[in-house]
Formats: sequence, structure tokens, C-alpha cells
Amino acid sequence: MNNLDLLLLLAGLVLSLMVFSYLLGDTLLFGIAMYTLVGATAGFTVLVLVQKVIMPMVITPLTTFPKSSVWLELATLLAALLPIFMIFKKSSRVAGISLGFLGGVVTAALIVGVSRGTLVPQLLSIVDAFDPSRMTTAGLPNWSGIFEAFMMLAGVLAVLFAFHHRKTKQKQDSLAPSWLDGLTGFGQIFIGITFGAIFVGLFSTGLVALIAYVQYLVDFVRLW
Amino acid sequence: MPPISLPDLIAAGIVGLVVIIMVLVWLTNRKTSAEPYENVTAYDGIEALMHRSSEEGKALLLGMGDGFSGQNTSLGDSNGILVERIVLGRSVFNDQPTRIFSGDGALACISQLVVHGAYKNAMASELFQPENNQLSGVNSFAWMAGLLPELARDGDTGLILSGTLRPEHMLAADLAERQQLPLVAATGSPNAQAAFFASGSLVTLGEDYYLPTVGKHNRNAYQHQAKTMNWLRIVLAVVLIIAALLKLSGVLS
Amino acid sequence: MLAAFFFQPYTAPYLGLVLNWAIIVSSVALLVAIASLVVIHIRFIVKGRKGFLYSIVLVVAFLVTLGLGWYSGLDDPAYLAGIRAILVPLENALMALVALVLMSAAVKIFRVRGWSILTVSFGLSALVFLFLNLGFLRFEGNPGMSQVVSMIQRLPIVGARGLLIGVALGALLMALRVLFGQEVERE
Amino acid sequence: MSDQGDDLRTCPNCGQENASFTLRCIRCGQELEGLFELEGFDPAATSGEDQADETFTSAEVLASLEDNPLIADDDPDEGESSDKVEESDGQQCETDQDEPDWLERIRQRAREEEDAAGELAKGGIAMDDQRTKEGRKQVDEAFDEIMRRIREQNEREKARRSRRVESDLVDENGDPEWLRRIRELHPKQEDKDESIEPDLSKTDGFDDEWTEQELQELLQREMGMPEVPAEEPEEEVTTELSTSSATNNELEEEQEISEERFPYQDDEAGNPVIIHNIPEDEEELFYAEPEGEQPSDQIENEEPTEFPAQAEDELIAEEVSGSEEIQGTLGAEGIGSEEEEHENPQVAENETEEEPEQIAPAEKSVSTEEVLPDLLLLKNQRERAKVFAEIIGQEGRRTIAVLHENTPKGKLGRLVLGLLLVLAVLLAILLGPPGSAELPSSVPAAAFTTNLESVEADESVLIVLDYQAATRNDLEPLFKKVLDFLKEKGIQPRIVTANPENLWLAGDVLDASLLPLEYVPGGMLGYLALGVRVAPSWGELPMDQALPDEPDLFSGVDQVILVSDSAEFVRSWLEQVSTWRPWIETSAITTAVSAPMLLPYHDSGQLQGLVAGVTDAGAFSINQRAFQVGMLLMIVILLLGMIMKADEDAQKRAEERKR
Repeated sequence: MNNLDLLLLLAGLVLSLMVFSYLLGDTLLFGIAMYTLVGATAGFTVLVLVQKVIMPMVITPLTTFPKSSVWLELATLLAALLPIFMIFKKSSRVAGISLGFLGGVVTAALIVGVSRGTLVPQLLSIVDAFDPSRMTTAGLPNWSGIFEAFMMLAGVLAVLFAFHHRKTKQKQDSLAPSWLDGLTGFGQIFIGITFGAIFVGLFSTGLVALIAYVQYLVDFVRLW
Repeated sequence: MPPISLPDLIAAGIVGLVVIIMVLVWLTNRKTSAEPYENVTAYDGIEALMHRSSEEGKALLLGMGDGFSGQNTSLGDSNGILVERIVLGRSVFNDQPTRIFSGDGALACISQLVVHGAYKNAMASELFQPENNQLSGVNSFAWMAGLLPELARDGDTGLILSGTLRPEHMLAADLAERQQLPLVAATGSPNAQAAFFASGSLVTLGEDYYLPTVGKHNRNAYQHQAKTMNWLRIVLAVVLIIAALLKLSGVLS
Repeated sequence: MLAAFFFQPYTAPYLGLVLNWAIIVSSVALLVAIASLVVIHIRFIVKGRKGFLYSIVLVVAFLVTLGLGWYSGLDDPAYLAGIRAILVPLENALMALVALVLMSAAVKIFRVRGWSILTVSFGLSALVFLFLNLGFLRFEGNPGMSQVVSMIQRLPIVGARGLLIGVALGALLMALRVLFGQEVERE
Repeated sequence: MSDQGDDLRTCPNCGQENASFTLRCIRCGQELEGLFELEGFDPAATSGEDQADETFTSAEVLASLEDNPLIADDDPDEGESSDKVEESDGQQCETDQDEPDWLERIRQRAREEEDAAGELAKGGIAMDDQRTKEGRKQVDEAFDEIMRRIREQNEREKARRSRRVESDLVDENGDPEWLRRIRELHPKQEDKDESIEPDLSKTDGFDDEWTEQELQELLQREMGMPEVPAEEPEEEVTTELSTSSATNNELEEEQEISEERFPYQDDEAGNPVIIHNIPEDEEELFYAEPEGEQPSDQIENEEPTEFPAQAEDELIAEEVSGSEEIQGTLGAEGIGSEEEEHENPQVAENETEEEPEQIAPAEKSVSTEEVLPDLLLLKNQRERAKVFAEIIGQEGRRTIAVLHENTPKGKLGRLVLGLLLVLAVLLAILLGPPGSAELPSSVPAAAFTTNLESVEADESVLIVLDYQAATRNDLEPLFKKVLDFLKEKGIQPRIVTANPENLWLAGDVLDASLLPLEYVPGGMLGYLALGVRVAPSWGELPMDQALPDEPDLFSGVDQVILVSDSAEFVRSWLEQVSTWRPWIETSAITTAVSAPMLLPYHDSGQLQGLVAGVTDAGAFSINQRAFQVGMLLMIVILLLGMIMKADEDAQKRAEERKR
């Protein structure tokens, strides 16, 4: 290990210890560590954007006109220039146009993606579970399959209705939504189960990071 | 390119259905309802924070998450911008300006336009300070890293997180608690919802995130949207049950 | 855009071009935002704003990373290893902090939220999955129990699917409202 | 994104930056030169003071509002108070008393939006033109003249409306409007009233007999209030004598509610004392003013039909409507449309200050205990009253709760818990073997392995990286395993990322395998663009330059393996990319936290396999013993939390039983 590596190792160690100063209620050292992270990632991102996005996608094509239409190149250049107006004038309508264009694109992509990629497959999956072939095994009822299919349908509907919007309480007829309350409660059970699993997952991920970090410290001490 | 398949047609049908219900609801509810739907609790919390901010003369922090342009994890989440518009519309004349932190470049730029627009609408452009609206990090972790030290400063009244969040961002909830700052987390990411639920902060659950109404602000839009969602849910439930029965009986292949 | 998506066999080349432009816009916007961030912090330093030490750290980290990268080249292994050596422990420590914070959250969750269907099912589910993660339970020789465990592991799917469908519907509706310009009422 | 302000103009006097359309400096009031330069105005009259830095606070805006001639009172005290405000604020510059900045802006706005400009705005525009010719003084006189005319006009209108309302209020039977309304709302109760209280209904035509004036007098007699001249048109009442037991019960209930919510409301003498932090002047507003003497400028803000003519007896109702303001302030959902008043409290303040004489008896009349039994509130008024009482009950409390109060004990507890986990992990690492027991594979993990094993040597595999350094320990062991497996099979995958962080992060894994890592611009948009990619006939797309080796990322790809720590990323991929390339099989390596939200996608067949974290598929690169210790500790803590809560509840119940 050369001196530079050692220096970097020490820097990493010190910065990570600064992070743990959070536990003691310190904000200064913690803040320094955080801003180091922000600054370094921002610096690296600038490099990547310039060298791997702007240069090849905007600048290089300008030098190779024959490969594509001149208009196309100019339009691309314009797309790149428009947001830059934000630097000079934050209320720039020109920059607003380009950002509006981006907003339109991502919104359209969202609509198409959500409907094709989540809604339809997930809904079809619920229905597919009722396929007779899945509900029988060798001519006998597949009870676990049947149970799962019905539970999935009932559970998903209950979760959906757990978010059913209701009128303001004062105006409600007290008798009306008792069935809805039941469904909401049923749905909340499943939401709670999912949230519990996610909570454990988050703790597991954090714990793995903690173990790795403690191991890193132990290794560092052993190094000396 | 794949040919148009049955799922694609169903997807188009769902989009069409949503549009039809939306239009129908809009046509039948053009007047403000005397019996409004209950507000989402978390968004009510945002209203309380806004008032608290103006009463205490302290700054409100608004974290916008990192999902908009797709540079990070998520694509097309513009709900945070709506929340920002609502909050900014009411807080331009607060003693301390609302400070906004975005985790996505395009989001930061749009946010800048929104903030400036809010000040301009209030005819107070000179009060606009660009440094109160900034990118706080280029990815989700860096965004949180940039937000945490700001949260640790004195003189803040509360934190609103609205946008695409990740479960790790619940660290912000912990720091907010340490700083005695109330926190409202509005996010459409179920993972983050679970983490913030565990942290005990006010959080939007499930689809509630997509119904931003803060007090009376945006109430009409919210009413329409809530009603549309209710109808969509009912239609979907009926369709699902019928489809399941048809599948079970072998009618649907 | 929507039409282009749905009738894409005819519009695919144009759709690709539009998406390319969108990528350029978002990338340049990110650059602009980073530039703004750095300039703001430089201004904080010049003004001596409270906490400007943070700004110094940020600007120095930014400039060092940028300068070294520019000098050595983005693909230089030594440069990349240097960044790795500093940022990996830092982010790792931050993630480890999440585990520690969750410990205190676990104690308080029931006191904060009280007893409800949601919290009780949350708590029980968390206990069950924690226990399963311990790895103490082995049912290799018992297919019945294995099936039960497998079914328990599949239980979160129900809630997750319900949440996903709900969130997807909400997102779809919101996106359509944005497109129709109805996302927020004019005040 | 500019770091500069708007098109700002710097004040030559104090250096303050002002908006381009601002006519005067917001700090020192200095007339700004340029586009809106005014003649006949002496800029030297204004002075700039301290320009240190600092932001322009809303206090200054309020101060300028106080200077507003529209809402300014002739009362010298008022002037003094506004002076005091200025004096007390050391940093605030002296502002021009006659011409507040906001007024300038409104005029400017009116100038810009001429179509939308009303009479007042047009007057303002004309006035500005005039000002440039004749000078400031004349303009101000003209402005005052216009305002006077508007006031007079409004007063005339108001008086006319008041007369109309008065005449409308009595029907052909002589029944007042308010009584008819109450009858409509409580027809049964009235019948009941007659039967239960014959003493009050023994004279026929109860309703006819009790005219509003008589009711008014009766009420005042009962309450010991000084009589108000009957001829005042404002003194319409919406009260009714509480004659039924049912009504009394209701009111008692209400009183109980209000008493519950005002635990501290009675002072030693038994008089109600409401303690809250609402400014007194605001409170006075609720006790409202006789309308005839209402300042005309306030009329503009008032909806004509909302409060037709209010008497002192209706004060509760007014109080309730006033509560909406507080509601807005405190964050509860408002009921009425009082936003404008809420946003312009200064107007309200002036209004109340103008009429101290009228307010005094009103205040007296509003002591809730005295009034409530004698009033039958309309249904929605009662609801509002409840809300109001609730709000007052919440006074002084936080409008939104902090998660938990941060006591030193809590801080210590947090630290202890954290250290406990660190210590447990440290001990597990230092003591004993790391552990070798592997967890059984979950179904999705088994499917992932099966899927990977099914890849043939001639198939093309694309690996997409999108993870952060924070989660690398959860992902990289599995990623390494996959690379080793593919290497064994002789498959060289193409590895790409759109996350700049992965360019330096993945080096640890990739350097060993000597595989290149390509960067895809644009994040998810980039993947989408590549997913829908069709080479255009007109040449190249910009992105083709970014991936020079093979612009078509998915060309010939059979398998995609996503290595991501984000469920959102995987979901976005399945939504945005997989739908365009449905024949490509997709599987994912992800973190434990992302797994639950991705399981439905595996269940629906969109993900062929899914391994989540090191616990899945038995890829323990970390000390498994430490992992188990950590999990065990969390179980204990979670149980502890439940027990503590149960104990707390038991204690509360015991205390309640004791009470």
C-alpha cells in the first residue's frame, strides 16, 4: 500500500467516523462529511455529463454533418442551448419551453409505461390465478392455489378500497359505510404486512452496511 | 418493434376509461361540493406547517425528491411540483422564505421557475432569492446528504418532503425529530412510505400522494380527482370480479 | 407524444429523436443546476453566511474531483479508486446509520402511532420476517411447513400489488390531469 | 438556473436590488429612475438607512400596509402606532407615508393588464399619467377624490341594500325572514315548543306576536344589556328564545362540550375567561360592528349577501364566522370564504379600532355562558361554533405535532440503542466464527438461479447497473457470483449503467473480470430511447454517438439482469423498457428492502427471477453471525416497544379507573 492509498484510506475512515458523530448529536462534523459527498458526486457528475453526454451527443455531431441532417443537428444544439438560458435569467421563457417539453415527454412516458407495465400485467395476473388449470392438480382441487387466488383478489380489492375517499365526517350518514370500514380494515392488514416486510428489508440492508463498516474498521485496526 | 398486443389494447382501454371518468366527473361536479371529501391527513399536515411557518416567522424546508427526469430512479413524478406551487403560493410573504431542495437537475430548474412565478404573481419579485431553491445533490443519497445539514440549522419550522423518495431518506425524519421539527413526507413510493411510517412521521399512504390538497387550496381539483379515483376503483373491482369469474368458468382463455 | 407511443410502428424514429432531445435537455438542466449550486455556495463563502464552512467543503470537494478528473481522465483507474476510497466508506456509514436509527424507531413506533389494525399487522409482520431472516427455521424434511413458510413469504405480494395498482392509477390520473392542464386549480 | 436575481434595478440611494417594474426602492423608498421615472417628485425627500444585507421581511410589507391610505385611520393614535412600528424596527428604512410600494405595484399591474383593470385600476392608471404632468401632490388629491367617491358610492349602495334586506326580511304575515328560516329548519321543534311551553304560546300567533324588535328587547332585558335604539336597521336578529327542553338539552350539551374544551375558562368569580393566543384585536373583530358605520373600504372585501344586517344578538354567529379566520390560521379546514380577510388582517384591525364604542357592549354580550342558553343557533352555525370551540381549545398547542418530544432521556436512549447494536455486531465479528449456515432460497431467488442456468453459451446477456455505494454490500456479492457463473459458461455480458456513481463504484467488481462498463446518457429516458430505437432513414440519432460500438443496446439480447438497489428503478425499467422489448427475459438482483415491492412483478411473470440482498440465495459475504445477532436484537427491541406501549396503556387505564 503506497502513501497515497493510505492517505485515501485515512480520509475515508475519518469522513465515515464523522458520519457516526451524528449519533452524538453533532452536526458540524456530520455536515462536513455530507457536503463532501455532495461536492464530490457533483464534480464527478459534471465530468460524466460533459464527456459522455454533451460532447458525443451535441458537440461531436456538429463536426460530422454528413452523417445526419443539418436541421437535426441544429435542433439538437438548440435543445442543448435552451436550458442554459436559466443561467442568465431564471425566469427565462425560453428555458421554460425546453423544460415544458421535457415535462411533456416524461409525463407521456409515465402514462404509457404505467398502463402497459404495471396496471395491465398486475390486473391480468390476478385474473390469471383463476385459471382452472392452476386450480387443479391431477384432477384434484389445488387448495393452496384456490386459496391464493381468492385471497389475492379479495386482498387487492381491500387494499384498493382502503384508500376510498369519503366525505367529510360531519356530513356522513353514520350507518352507510360499515361495509367499507370492514373492507378498509381488511386492506390495512395487508398493507401492514407489506410495510412490515419492507421495514425488515430496510433494517437488513442497513445491518449489512453496518456489519461491513465494522468489518472495515476491524480490518483497518488489524492493518496497523 | 413488437406488434400491438392484447395487453397494449387493454392499457389503451384503461387510459380511455380514466379519461372518460375524469370528464364525466368534471362535467357533473363543476360547482364546489357542499360535502367535500376529507383531505388527506398528511396534506393537512402541510397546511398546518405552512401556518406554523408564518406564525413563528421561521423558514419552511421543502425537499422535492429526485424523481422527475429519470436521471435517477424514477421518471415523471411531477406531483412534488404541484405541492410546491401550493406551498409557495401561500408562503411568499413569510418572514423567512421557504427553502427548496431538489435531487434532480430538471426538477431544480422547474422548481426555480415555479418559485419565481409564485413571487411574481405576488408582485414581489424582489423578494425572490435564487439561493433558496437549489439542487442539493445529484443523486438520491447526495440529495439527502445535502438536505440533512440544512435541516440541522436553527430557525426552521418544519420539513416537507414531497416527491420520489427512498426508504433511506427516513434519516431525514430522524434528524427532524432531533431538531424538534415536524415532518410531512408525501411520496408515491411504497418503500419510502413504509420507512416513513416506521419513523412515525406524517406520511401519505398508497395513492393518497397523488391527491394534493392543502386546506382549501386545490380543493376542487382534489374533489374531482378523488371522485374519479373512487369511480375507477369501483369499475376496476367490478371488472376484476367479472373477469375472475369468467376465467374460472373457462370463458376467458 | 402519447400518439407517438401508441402508434409507434410509424412514429418510432421520431419518438426516438424526441426522446434524444429530452435526454439532452435533462442533462443540460442537470449541468445548469450543478453550476447554480456551486455558484450559490461560492456566494455563501464570499458573504460569510452562517455555516459557510460547509460551503467551503462542498466547493473544495467539487473542484478537487472535477480538476483531478479533468487532468487524469475520467477512465483513469487511480482516479476512480481514489473516489471509491473516500466515498464508499462515507455512504456505507450513512446506510449503517439507517440501521441504528431504525432501532430507535422500532421502540417508538407503537407509542407514536398507537394500536391500530395497520400498526398491529405491521408489528407482527416485522416480527415474523425478522424471525425468518434469522435462518433458524429449517423445514427441508417437512414439505408442509415449507409450503406454509413460502406462503407467508408471499403474503406481502397482496399488499404490494394493491399498493402498486393504486399508485399506478393515481399516477396515471395525475399525469393525465397534467397533460390536460388540470393538475391544480387556478387560484 | 440563474443565481442572479430577476431583472433587478439597483437603488441609487441604498444599493438595494429591486424588481424591474418597481417604482420605488423597497428598502428606502427612493424613487427609481428609468422606465417609470416620475416628474415632479423629489427623490431627496426619502432617505436610505442601513443597507447591511438581510432579507426583505413580511414585517416590512405589513408596515407598508399600515401606511396604506386605503386602510389608514384618521385617528392620530393609529398614525402613532404605525410610526411606532417603524421606529421599533431599526433596520427598516423610512418609507414614504403617502405612497406605499404595494400600491405602486398594483397600479403597475393594472397598467399591464388593462383588460382586467376595474374602475379603481383605471383610475390609478389615469392618475399615474396625471402625476407625471402635475406632480405628486395633485395626484394624491385626485386619488383621494376617487377614493372618496368610491366610498360614498359604496355607502349609498350599502344603505340601499340594507333597506332592501330589511324589507325582504318580513313576509306578508309580518314574519321576519330569520324566523321563517328557523321554522324551516326546526318545524317539529316549534310544534313541540308550543305544546311544552304553553305559557309562551298561550297567546295565539306566537310568531306574529314576537317581532324582532320585541325579541331584541326581551333578550337585552334578560341579559341586562343597555337598550339599543330600535330604529337602527342593522339590528336584525336571528335568535329565538330557547323554549323547548330539547333545545335546552342541545344547548346544554354544547355548553358541556365547550366547557370540556375550556378547562381553564372560569375565573375565580365564575366568569368565563377564555385564554388563548389570538390577538385581542382579532377577537374584537368577531364581536363585529354595526354595519352602518362600517368603513367603506372594508365593504369592498365583504360579500354583500353574506351578512345582510347583523345585530348584536347575532354575535355568536359572527363569532363563528370569524372563527373561520382562525381556522385558516391554525390549519383546520375552513368553512366559509373568509380567506380575503385572513390574508389582510390589517384591514380588520383598523376596522375594529375605529369602533371601540360599539364593540364594548358587544363584548359584554358575548360571554358565552350568558348568551348560549338564550340562543338557538342555526344548524350550521352550531357546527361552526363547535369547530371554533375546538380551535380555541387547541390554542397554545402545536398546530402540528413534532414526532416525539426530544427529551435528554430520549437522546440518551437513542444513543444507547445505537451503541448496543454496534457493540453486538462488533462482538459477533471479533468473537467466534463468521457462521456458514445458508438460508434456504426463496422462490423468486430459486427462479433467478434456474433462469441463469438456462442461459446458453451463444446467448447474449445485458447487465444493467444502478446502485449506490451505500448498498454495494447487499448487491456486489451476488453480482460477482453472476459474473463468475457467466464466465464459466463462456458468456461475455455487456455491462451498462446510466448512474455516474457506478462508473467508479463498479470498478471493484469489474476490474477483476476486465469487463468494460459503458455509460448510457439520460438515465431511464436513455434506456427508453434505446428501447424504442429504430434507426431513422435520415441518418444518426444523437445517442448513436454516445454508444459508438453498438448503438442498439438491445440488439440480439436474450437476457437482461438488473443490478439495482431501487425498486423504483426496476419498476421503471419494466414499465418503460420491457414493454418495448417483451421477448427479452428480465431478472433482477436487488436489496432486501426493494424485494417486497418487486415480488408482484415476479408473480406476474415480468421478472423471471429476483434475488434480494445477501440473505437471499445464500450469498453471505458478510459475517452471518453478526447478521443474526443484529436481527435478534431488532426482534427484542420491537417486542420491547410493544410491551412498553401495552404497559403505558395499562397504566393509563389504571389511572382512569382511579379517577
